[in-house]
Amino acid sequence: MSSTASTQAGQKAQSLTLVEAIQDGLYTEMAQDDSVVVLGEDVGKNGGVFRATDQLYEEFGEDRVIDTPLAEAGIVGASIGLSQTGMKPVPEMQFMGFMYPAFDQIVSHAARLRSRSQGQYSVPMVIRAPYGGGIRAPEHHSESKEAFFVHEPGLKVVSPSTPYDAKGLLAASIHDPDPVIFLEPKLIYRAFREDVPTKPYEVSLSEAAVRRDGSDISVYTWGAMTRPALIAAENLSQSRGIDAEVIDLRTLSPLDTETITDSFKKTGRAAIVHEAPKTGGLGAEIATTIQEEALVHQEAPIKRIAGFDAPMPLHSLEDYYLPQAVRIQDGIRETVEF
Amino acid sequence: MSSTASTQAGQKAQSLTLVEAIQDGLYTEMAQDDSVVVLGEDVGKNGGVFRATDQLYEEFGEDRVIDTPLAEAGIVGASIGLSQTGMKPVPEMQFMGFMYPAFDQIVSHAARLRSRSQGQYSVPMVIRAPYGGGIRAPEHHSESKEAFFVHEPGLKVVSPSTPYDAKGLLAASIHDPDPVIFLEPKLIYRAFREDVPTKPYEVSLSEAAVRRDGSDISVYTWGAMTRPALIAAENLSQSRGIDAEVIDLRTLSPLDTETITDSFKKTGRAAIVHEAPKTGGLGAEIATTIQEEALVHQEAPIKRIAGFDAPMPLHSLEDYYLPQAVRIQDGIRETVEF
Amino acid sequence: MNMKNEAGSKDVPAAVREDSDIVQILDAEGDVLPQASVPDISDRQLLELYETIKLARHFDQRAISFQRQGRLATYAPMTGQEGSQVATSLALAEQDWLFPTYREHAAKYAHGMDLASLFEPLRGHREGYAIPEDVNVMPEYIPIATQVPQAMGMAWGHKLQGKTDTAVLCHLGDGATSEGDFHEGLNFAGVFDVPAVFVCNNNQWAISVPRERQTASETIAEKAQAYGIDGVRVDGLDPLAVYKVASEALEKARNPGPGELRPTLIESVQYRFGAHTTADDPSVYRDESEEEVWRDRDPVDRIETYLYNEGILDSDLESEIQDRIEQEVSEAIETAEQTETSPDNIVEHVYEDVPARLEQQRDELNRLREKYDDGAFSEVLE
Amino acid sequence: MNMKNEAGSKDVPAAVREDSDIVQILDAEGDVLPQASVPDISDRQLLELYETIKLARHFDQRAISFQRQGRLATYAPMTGQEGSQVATSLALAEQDWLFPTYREHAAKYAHGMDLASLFEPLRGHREGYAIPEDVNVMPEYIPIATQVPQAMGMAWGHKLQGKTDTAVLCHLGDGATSEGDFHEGLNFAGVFDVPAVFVCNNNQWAISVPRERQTASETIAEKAQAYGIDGVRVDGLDPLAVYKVASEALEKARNPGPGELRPTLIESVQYRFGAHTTADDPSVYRDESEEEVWRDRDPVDRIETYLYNEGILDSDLESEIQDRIEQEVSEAIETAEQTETSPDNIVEHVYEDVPARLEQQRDELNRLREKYDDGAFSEVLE
Ligand SMILES: Cc1ncc(C[n+]2csc(CCOP(=O)(O)OP(=O)(O)O)c2C)c(N)n1
Ligand SMILES: Cc1ncc(C[n+]2csc(CCOP(=O)(O)OP(=O)(O)O)c2C)c(N)n1
Ligand SMILES: [Mg+2]
Ligand SMILES: [Mg+2]
Repeated sequence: MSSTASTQAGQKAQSLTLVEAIQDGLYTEMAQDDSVVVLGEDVGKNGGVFRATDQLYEEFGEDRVIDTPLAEAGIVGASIGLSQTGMKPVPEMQFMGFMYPAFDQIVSHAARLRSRSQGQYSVPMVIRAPYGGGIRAPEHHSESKEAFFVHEPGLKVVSPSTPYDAKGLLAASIHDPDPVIFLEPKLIYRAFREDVPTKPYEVSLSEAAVRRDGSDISVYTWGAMTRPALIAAENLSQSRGIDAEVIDLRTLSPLDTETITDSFKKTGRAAIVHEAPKTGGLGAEIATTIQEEALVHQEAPIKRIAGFDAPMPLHSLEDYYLPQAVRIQDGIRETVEF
Repeated sequence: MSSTASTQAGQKAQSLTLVEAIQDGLYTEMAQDDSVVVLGEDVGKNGGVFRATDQLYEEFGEDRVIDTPLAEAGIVGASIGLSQTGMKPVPEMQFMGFMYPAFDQIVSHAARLRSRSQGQYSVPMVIRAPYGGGIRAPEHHSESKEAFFVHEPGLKVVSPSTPYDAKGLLAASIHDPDPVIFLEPKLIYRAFREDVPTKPYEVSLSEAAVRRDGSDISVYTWGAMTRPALIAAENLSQSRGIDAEVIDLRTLSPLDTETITDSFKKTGRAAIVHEAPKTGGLGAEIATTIQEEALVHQEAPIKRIAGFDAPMPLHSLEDYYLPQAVRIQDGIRETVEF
Repeated sequence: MNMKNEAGSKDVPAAVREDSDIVQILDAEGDVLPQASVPDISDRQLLELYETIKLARHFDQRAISFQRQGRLATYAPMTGQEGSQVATSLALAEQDWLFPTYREHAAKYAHGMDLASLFEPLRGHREGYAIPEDVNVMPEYIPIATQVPQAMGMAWGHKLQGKTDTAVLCHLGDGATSEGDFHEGLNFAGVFDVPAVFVCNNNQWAISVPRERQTASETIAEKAQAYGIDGVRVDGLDPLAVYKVASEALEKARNPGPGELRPTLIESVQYRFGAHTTADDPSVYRDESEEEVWRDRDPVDRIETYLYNEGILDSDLESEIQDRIEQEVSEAIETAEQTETSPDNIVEHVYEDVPARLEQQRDELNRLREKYDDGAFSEVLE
Repeated sequence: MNMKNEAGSKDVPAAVREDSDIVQILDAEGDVLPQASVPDISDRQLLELYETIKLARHFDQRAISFQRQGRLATYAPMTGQEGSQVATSLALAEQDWLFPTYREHAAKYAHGMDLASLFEPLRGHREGYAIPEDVNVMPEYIPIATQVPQAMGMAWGHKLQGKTDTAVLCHLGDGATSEGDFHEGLNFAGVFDVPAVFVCNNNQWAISVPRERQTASETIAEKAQAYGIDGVRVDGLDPLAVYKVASEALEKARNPGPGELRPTLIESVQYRFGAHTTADDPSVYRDESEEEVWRDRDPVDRIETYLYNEGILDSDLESEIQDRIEQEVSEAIETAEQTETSPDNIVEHVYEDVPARLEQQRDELNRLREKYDDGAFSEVLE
């Protein structure tokens, strides 16, 4: 684990992994704003099961980095209460698969207190959760059900795909006046490093990122799938001269439909890559939005390259379940050659 | 409330409302099969807050029609356990908005025990819940989040739109070896009557129903929205000569994609009507499926006529939130005239 | 076993008996019980308690009748429970926070909400949940027990910020004790020792489900032990006893003595005299005669008798009060009936800023409202 | 307060002290405590208990080392807890059902599952969860406490069908007691008086969270009172005491005496000697010296000493047993390492019949597997 920002004050940037950037982001926000508190299972002394909250307990003490009992509805419910007292809670759900016990508190309360109270009360809170597959984890540890939260008005949903974005999106989420579900692609927690400014900065919650310019097809994705999508695009560019534009949505709700449709208007073709089961996944929303806004430009069916409509298998089969570069490449080719 | 099937043994059919047909369906199944048990909050002595379980307690006794403590995860969890002993539990969730506390038991367990155990254990269970808006109910009583359950592999999701279908789909759901989320459109619980056979029968869980033949546009809907969709179609046929085909999906998961795409191939245009918030709703899945399977036939953007991306307002505004015939008509016209 | 009595059999209710484990000050008639210590309340406060309880009773009757006339949507009555509601709220300091359910109309009013705002949601307008800045009340909770961890969290937030002069009082029903959220919230409250008081309004019924079907524990108060917090039972039809217990619990929440714990679970033993809501028919599932033993202990009569006994109230004052509350309730419903909401409201306050897509949805709605007319929207709903 | 001790301070653990509220038979050395009543177990059964506990210890060591070699995925060790696991399972009748968590490897084995199947999921294959017809074990539960209402439901189903010769034993951790599902399940168990025994393996830690941060109640056993069911504490490192307590609870579940309740919550006071899982490093959050007081009460040593004392075991038999269990574990891992799963398996058993859309997804995968090759699927995952 890298040292915290405090010990690196002299530097302008550090080379961090995604999970280190999260930790650095939490550190930065907590150092700036006393009202930010982190709470959850094993986030304190243990620094989080993925070390995302490493050193925070030592740095900010047990009143701001709080080990809670094992109860997700309790954690989120308590966080809603905390947020009514001027605090900005950043609860961690240990894995996305363990958010479901808190589902009611999230969708019936965190998402709705603002509208229920006609703006009188609000819930500035960031619920962090590692999500997605590919790390040989046991059952229930590989969930990717962002679509559940996207379908609940009142929530924002964010998922970074790079260390730089992780810190910047986390800052923007913490500053946001509304509840944000912050989904961390744990497959790439430590996959690569990137320069991350030590100073505070925000990455906007309203803009998707064009990760690769291209003219033949638009590939929409987010989180851990951004990498295989970029690899597939690169491979196809070299092997077939197919020039794919790769768009990392970053914020999944509200969607940046402008960037989505602008790209499509240019390419006329699209593929969407996500880990979640295909049926009812976010890919459907993106494809439908595109045909609503830009049907006249459409030259081929929009391809969804997604998880199976099946629970995530145990790890011996997860490589087949998750979209890999090979599946993405094949899907892009099929769409371009349609 | 109509009398139960037992007292009507001489007749071939009874004229029932949708909620009476549910009651009759439960009665019929319980009379045939001792293993069927009904449980939930207020389902026993009180006969259910909508009278859907009326008379069942008197008829089958407190061991088969069971008032439980107020705890939805407990009800669903206990039902999963009951289903392991050869019983067929039919738990009621009092309103869809109160299913969320049981969300974890539903998605992590009911949906997955079969695959987790490689087919060794299964969860034959039907979770009934009234859903949807339009009855001037308080907050949290008008949920229509079928999309959550459609996105969870292992669950089936069913929603009837007529008394006849209600009884037949309920029978098929109870006979089904997998867990079924049975969503009852409470807006039309008592809206109209229909002849319902007294004898047992099934309506298949794999076939959508074409409620109105048409050639200009396919309108896909389900549950309570089927009626305004049919009214809109009728109005447009008379006023504009627009001939809409109206398809009631009935089973929302797995989708009958064949009927969906066959109709679209004929009409080349589509509108989807649902109460749920537009973004991430089932409309997106249907539209995307259509463009995947039948893009070459598509002549206009597929129109979603749906709830707002906002929590359901209180009743003074719910008529504006829900798709009404006027909105449906307008949307159909726009799509046909595209 | 108290259970049997509370369960709603025709036996004498637990609250009646000279039970050592239940706090009582007034007997069924309103006379002070021997050895009871009356809390130190000024005459002015006693009259406020009385007037507010009377108002609550009247409010309830008017609301039920308005509902029958179709002027209000489903309403959850509180007759029999007003004494406890008002007494708990009057025990609050102004800065304390209140977490009500759908039934605590009087508790909200007694902690500062105006009466008209109570009617607004029942008329389909959310305005009543837009609680003014200076009133420390949360919008009512309909999903059962979900308020418990939230109330815990708010109390915790105050404590973490050193504002221990602020306590949180959280209402819940007997049915709510079966929910996981009750458990998680109270367990957190014990672990983090927060300044919160949880008042379980045990009215013996959760819609049609009697208390003994809700849990096999003898009392609800004893559940506190599982969380390492204090539990206390009080006669919920005795406003003085409730006031005393709530005041002490709130005081302890703010300033615990040595070795004392901040949180308390109060079981306020009551009875739901009426239907669960105006949509409910209790004759289907319970014997109406069961009500009688509880009616004999009507909180309104008891506090009234007490005040007459003490010479604080006489018949002139009583009718002056009665006139005042009738007028207040009438005015409130008139005000509430004037509330109007624009359909634009649907998209507002979902987020701080209206997202682009939601704006489009509003524009589309307004386009249709202009093209057709508003009447068209309610035409074919059913 | 026992809390302090259990919380993992260096004090004498609660289980050690001559505590009237905790059931113990053997002292720390394995000698029978004065006044303890040893349960009636045949020599054959005692040896089975011993051999299975020894096997569990050995299994644990091998699994940890296989995991280090990359031959198994994340593994949850049970050293220190095997005594309780094996004793509870041997107390079960064959027809009784077992609900295990991710840590109850030995409990599953002792109730009939074969060893190889325990390794299979750790090698990424679900086959080990396809439990044979004649073994009454549920697949392990990873989402904490979710098994509690399900175990209650199964016990209830048996009771409703008059099969009260069948009890259900449900394991859970100390951390699990904080979850709403624990509460809802136990509350149902009390209300419907079902033949279920809930064994809380209080190993003092939930990953890095110590027992006293989990709940402010003094003991876990006393939480039973909130549900109107029986609660009992037992020294979980004393296999004889656990066997006795579990047998009695199971017997009472099946045949309650007059006035007795069927359900029991057993708090089996233990200590997690090792890491939470192979992915965890306890030195980050706890003092290793805390372990020592517990190590002195190692269940393997205690039962061994007892058997030597009783003349049931000698060193020849001991090494014969040791050889046998080493061979059994080796064979199991070999068998497990041969398991292979086809990618087709992804779509199977989602529903009884494979839906059309899922069939298409399988066909598409197989088309790709043919077109490219299987290697391509793991190329660029990271
Ligand atoms: C989570 C949830 N489940 C079910 C309901 C439906 N419901 C509304 S009130 C009620 C009974 C509540 O009983 P209790 O907690 O005793 O409160 P009371 O109504 O008696 O004041 C039920 C089941 C709900 N509102 N929320
Ligand atoms: C609902 C849920 N939340 C969080 C987790 C992550 N998790 C796995 S084990 C564990 C600690 C469990 O502690 P305890 O119940 O004491 O059992 P032990 O591991 O000590 O046997 C946690 C938090 C989970 N599996 N399920
Ligand atoms: Mg009640
Ligand atoms: Mg533990």
